[in-house]
Amino acid sequence: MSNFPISEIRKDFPILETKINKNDLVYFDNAATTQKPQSVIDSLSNYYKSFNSNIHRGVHQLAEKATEEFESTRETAKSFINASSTNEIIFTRGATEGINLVAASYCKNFLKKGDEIIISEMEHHSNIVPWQMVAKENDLVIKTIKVTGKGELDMEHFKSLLNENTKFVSIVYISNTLGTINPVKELVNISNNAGAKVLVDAAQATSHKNVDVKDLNCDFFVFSAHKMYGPTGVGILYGKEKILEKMPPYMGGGEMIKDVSFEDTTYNTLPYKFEAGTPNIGDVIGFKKAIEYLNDLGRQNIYKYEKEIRDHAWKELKKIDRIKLVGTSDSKIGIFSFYVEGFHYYDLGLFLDAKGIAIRTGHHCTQPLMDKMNLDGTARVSLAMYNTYEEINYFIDELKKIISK
Amino acid sequence: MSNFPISEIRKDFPILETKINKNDLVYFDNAATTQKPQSVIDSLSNYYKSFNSNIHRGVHQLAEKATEEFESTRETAKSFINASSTNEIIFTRGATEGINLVAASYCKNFLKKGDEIIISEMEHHSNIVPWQMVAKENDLVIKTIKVTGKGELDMEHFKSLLNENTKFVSIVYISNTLGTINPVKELVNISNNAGAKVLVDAAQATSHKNVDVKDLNCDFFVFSAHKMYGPTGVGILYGKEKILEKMPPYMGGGEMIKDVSFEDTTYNTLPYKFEAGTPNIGDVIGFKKAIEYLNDLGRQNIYKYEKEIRDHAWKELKKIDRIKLVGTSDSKIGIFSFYVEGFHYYDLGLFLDAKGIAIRTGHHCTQPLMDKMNLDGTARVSLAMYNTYEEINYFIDELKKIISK
Amino acid sequence: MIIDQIQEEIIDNFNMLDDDIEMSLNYLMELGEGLEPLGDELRIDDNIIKGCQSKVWLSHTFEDNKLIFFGDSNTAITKGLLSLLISVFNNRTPKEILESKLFFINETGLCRFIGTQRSNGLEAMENKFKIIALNSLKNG
Amino acid sequence: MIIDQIQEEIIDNFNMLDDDIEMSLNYLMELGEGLEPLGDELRIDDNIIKGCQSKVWLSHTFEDNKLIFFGDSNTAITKGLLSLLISVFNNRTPKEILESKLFFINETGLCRFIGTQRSNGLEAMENKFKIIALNSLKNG
Ligand SMILES: Cc1ncc(COP(=O)(O)O)c(C=O)c1O
Ligand SMILES: Cc1ncc(COP(=O)(O)O)c(C=O)c1O
Repeated sequence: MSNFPISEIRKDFPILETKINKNDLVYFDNAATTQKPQSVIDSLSNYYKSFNSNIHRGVHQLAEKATEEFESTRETAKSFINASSTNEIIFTRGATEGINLVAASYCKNFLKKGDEIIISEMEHHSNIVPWQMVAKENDLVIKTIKVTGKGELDMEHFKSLLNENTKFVSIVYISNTLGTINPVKELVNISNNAGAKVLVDAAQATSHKNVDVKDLNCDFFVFSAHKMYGPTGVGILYGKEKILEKMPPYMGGGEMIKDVSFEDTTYNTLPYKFEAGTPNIGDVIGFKKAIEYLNDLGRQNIYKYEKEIRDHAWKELKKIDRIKLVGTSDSKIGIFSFYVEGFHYYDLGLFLDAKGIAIRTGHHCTQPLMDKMNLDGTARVSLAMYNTYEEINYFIDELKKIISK
Repeated sequence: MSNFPISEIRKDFPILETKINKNDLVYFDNAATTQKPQSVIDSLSNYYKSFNSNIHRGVHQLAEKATEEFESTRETAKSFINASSTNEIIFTRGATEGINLVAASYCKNFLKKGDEIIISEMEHHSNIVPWQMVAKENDLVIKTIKVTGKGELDMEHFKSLLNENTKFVSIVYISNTLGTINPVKELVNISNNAGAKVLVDAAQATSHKNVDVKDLNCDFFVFSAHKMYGPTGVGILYGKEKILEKMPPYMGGGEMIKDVSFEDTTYNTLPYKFEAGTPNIGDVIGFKKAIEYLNDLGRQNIYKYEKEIRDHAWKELKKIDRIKLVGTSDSKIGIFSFYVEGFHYYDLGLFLDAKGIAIRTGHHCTQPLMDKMNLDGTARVSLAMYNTYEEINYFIDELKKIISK
Repeated sequence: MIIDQIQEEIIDNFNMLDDDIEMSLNYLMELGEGLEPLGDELRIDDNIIKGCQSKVWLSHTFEDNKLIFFGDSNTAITKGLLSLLISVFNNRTPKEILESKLFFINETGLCRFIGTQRSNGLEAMENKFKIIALNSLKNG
Repeated sequence: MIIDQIQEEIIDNFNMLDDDIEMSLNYLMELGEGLEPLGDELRIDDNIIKGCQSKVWLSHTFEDNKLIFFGDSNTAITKGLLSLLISVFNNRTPKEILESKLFFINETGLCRFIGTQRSNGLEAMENKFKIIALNSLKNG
């Protein structure tokens, strides 16, 4: 066992002391959203108690301080994903908005009728529907990479989809349903060679592993704060500066302009061009604390510990005959989708909840993947760094009892 | 003097105890953003400490509770603006996103080349640029209602702009630069008779006066939580259900779909159709407390008190010869834009800040209005319900001292 | 009114479970198991109750001015809930059903673990019963 | 190096103001008033420093390998800041200017009330001085 400071970490997350039906909360719904450390919660209160103000263009000291803190999250996020410049860090509401922004704005300037976009069968709806919408409007074609029985991308199939019309590839880094870590670096390389730009949906990646946009060499990269111990309502779109510069703005409003007149409006420079209106200042400031929390622990250490508990959970789940696991790639994080023959996942979720164990059930916003697997849903356990061996053992015991009902 | 419980109210806002350069903070930048009562701040902490979870589609109790609280803000907001149904309440990041959503989505289905949109010279950039963007893309024409010397809409000019091509009117309820309360009800009536839909930008209205979308009979109505004592990062778009139903979605993603497949995606019902991705759950929940705070005090009482301090400030400002007020309509709230001949507003802002008085300086995101008035900016004092006579007197004294430097 | 009496009984039964959620779930599961499964010929789209997260079918016969219901679901807990609704409405006249008010769901707190989204499912179920009653009234 | 000496002097002066922001503002205003206003013929677009919130103009002459600066601004505080920069760079050779490092701004904490947005303005000012120096070096 590693010497990961698990008991100190658990103390940092006040919600973990909650009781559900007299049982300790076992929170295994981390792929939906993670819990927040005290430092994040405190930074929100502190912002509103001591320096809440609208940012930019302010002469007074609250505005100064708020602007400074807001922009310092941008710096922190830049280093966190190893971007080249803060001009490449756009604040959004979350991964979904980031993908919509790219789909709408990039397509407008760079894609034309008949061009092809590649996604995969394992995408989250947020990485499907925005492309369907722009495809419909602009007569683009969407192709989908097949997923293998183990829940991996079929790379040969991917290569066979590429052709001179392929202009964009948008792919999930880690599947929220299968847990599979996709070979994104390879994918970017192949796509770029074929002349296509690549967006990486890293919603499930940033809390579990080191991420490095320079190393991946991707063109766009999106993620959400709430899935990495930060507040709801904030996310980041990273884009290569050269590309972002050529893209038209997505929304119009305050902040994103340089000069407005009824005759001629000029847009602001990056990153502000893409940040119309008053941003989510409080949560952006709180987000910094979440990144710092991850940095302080060290993402390598987190990855190592999570792999240990993942291996343990996997081993135990495999022992239960009636459990059918969906997504069995060796390259995966602690996300386990499964079903039990003769026991509906929804009932399972309710019975586990009665024991204090929070899991998610349903299609996990990946209906096409479910269709492909001939399922209408699964039960999903998704682990985070504050989960423990004890919690896993308790869950396995209760799971066995329930399915023998 | 009214018996408005001003000293209790001030105790509810912890930031008001801040010292700036050894002076008490006098926060007169409320049109940019308001401060937050303890109940709002506490509800954010409480959410993250005790029931943070992703909403909808969840079987466990945290998800239940979070969903319930999230949806109950929708109920509260519905009553607050007197909408007919929660289907008409769409959560956005703020007023800006609401306007962008309507501009993009409504235009797609209902406007065609040559159609005309009317805005006014006193609009905030957020109610100009989105229209310019869709106008450019769809060959629409934007016309602007003139503003009079007193800072009021020239209603005769407005009427003269209407014709059979006028399809949309988007107008600010209360000007963030002038403080003018526009005759929105009349405007809606005239516009509807001319066959045009109307969006009301109520960003500056909801904290100062009673608002009633049924009474106004407007088609759309947008506002931001952060300008009405709520958290940053949330706002509401109200739209008449019949119209919203016919509008295509703005963003694609989780939550906003009913069924997704690569062949055919069907969208969710209202209001979810317009809420793609994980929403800003924490702040939506906190927003409810802000509305409740306003409801508890009574908006009529707030209006009355604010009118008293507005009148006082106005009277005192008028006494200072060198102060030139911009926006002198009788129908106005406590927003005072002014300049001092021979004293740049920027210097003024800095000197006031040294005395703890926070005001805003610049164009206030209304450059076309500034151009019209031949100004490049003003100093702006904007009052809220927690401001006092004493603060106003202190400000007036310091202002006099500074401009006599 | 017998519909109300049955509801009171249900409330009493759940009260005895003393807010123990697990017991309530077990009890619901048992109740559901008591429902005769529907044959494939009745598990048809026409009988599906729209608006539920899981699949719920409801079929009926109408004789001597009384409605008899048959239902099924692909999830055990929902089936249990459906069986409660059936026990309330079974053997009643369309008029009785239309005039009834369901109060046991809120009073048992069953909605608690039925889900915020799910409660619409319960509404959908109740509506389906009433629509069937209405149609029977018209046609009968 | 004389540029550093002048910066040290500025730091000493502001230290005497003991962190009193109002006094600092008054002092800056006074310094700004000491700058000879530019005539209209020099308040031209070519002399504007881009990137400042307020309008700032900078002009110069180059004689005996030394640069003399003239500047103005439409706001008093910015003019004060500009006058500090001018006092640091005035009468120096292009080489001296190009090799110098500005440290007084951070050490005085002047950036505090110059504004987060504004600090880019200061950078823009510094850059303008150095570009003038560079051009003089090339042409001189
Ligand atoms: C009149 C008006 N409209 C729109 C907005 C935009 O609001 P937000 O920045 O919260 O989206 C503002 C706020 O600055 C405003 O004052
Ligand atoms: C893989 C993946 N992509 C995208 C998203 C969308 O993220 P958000 O809802 O925060 O916008 C999610 C979250 O559900 C996800 O798991």
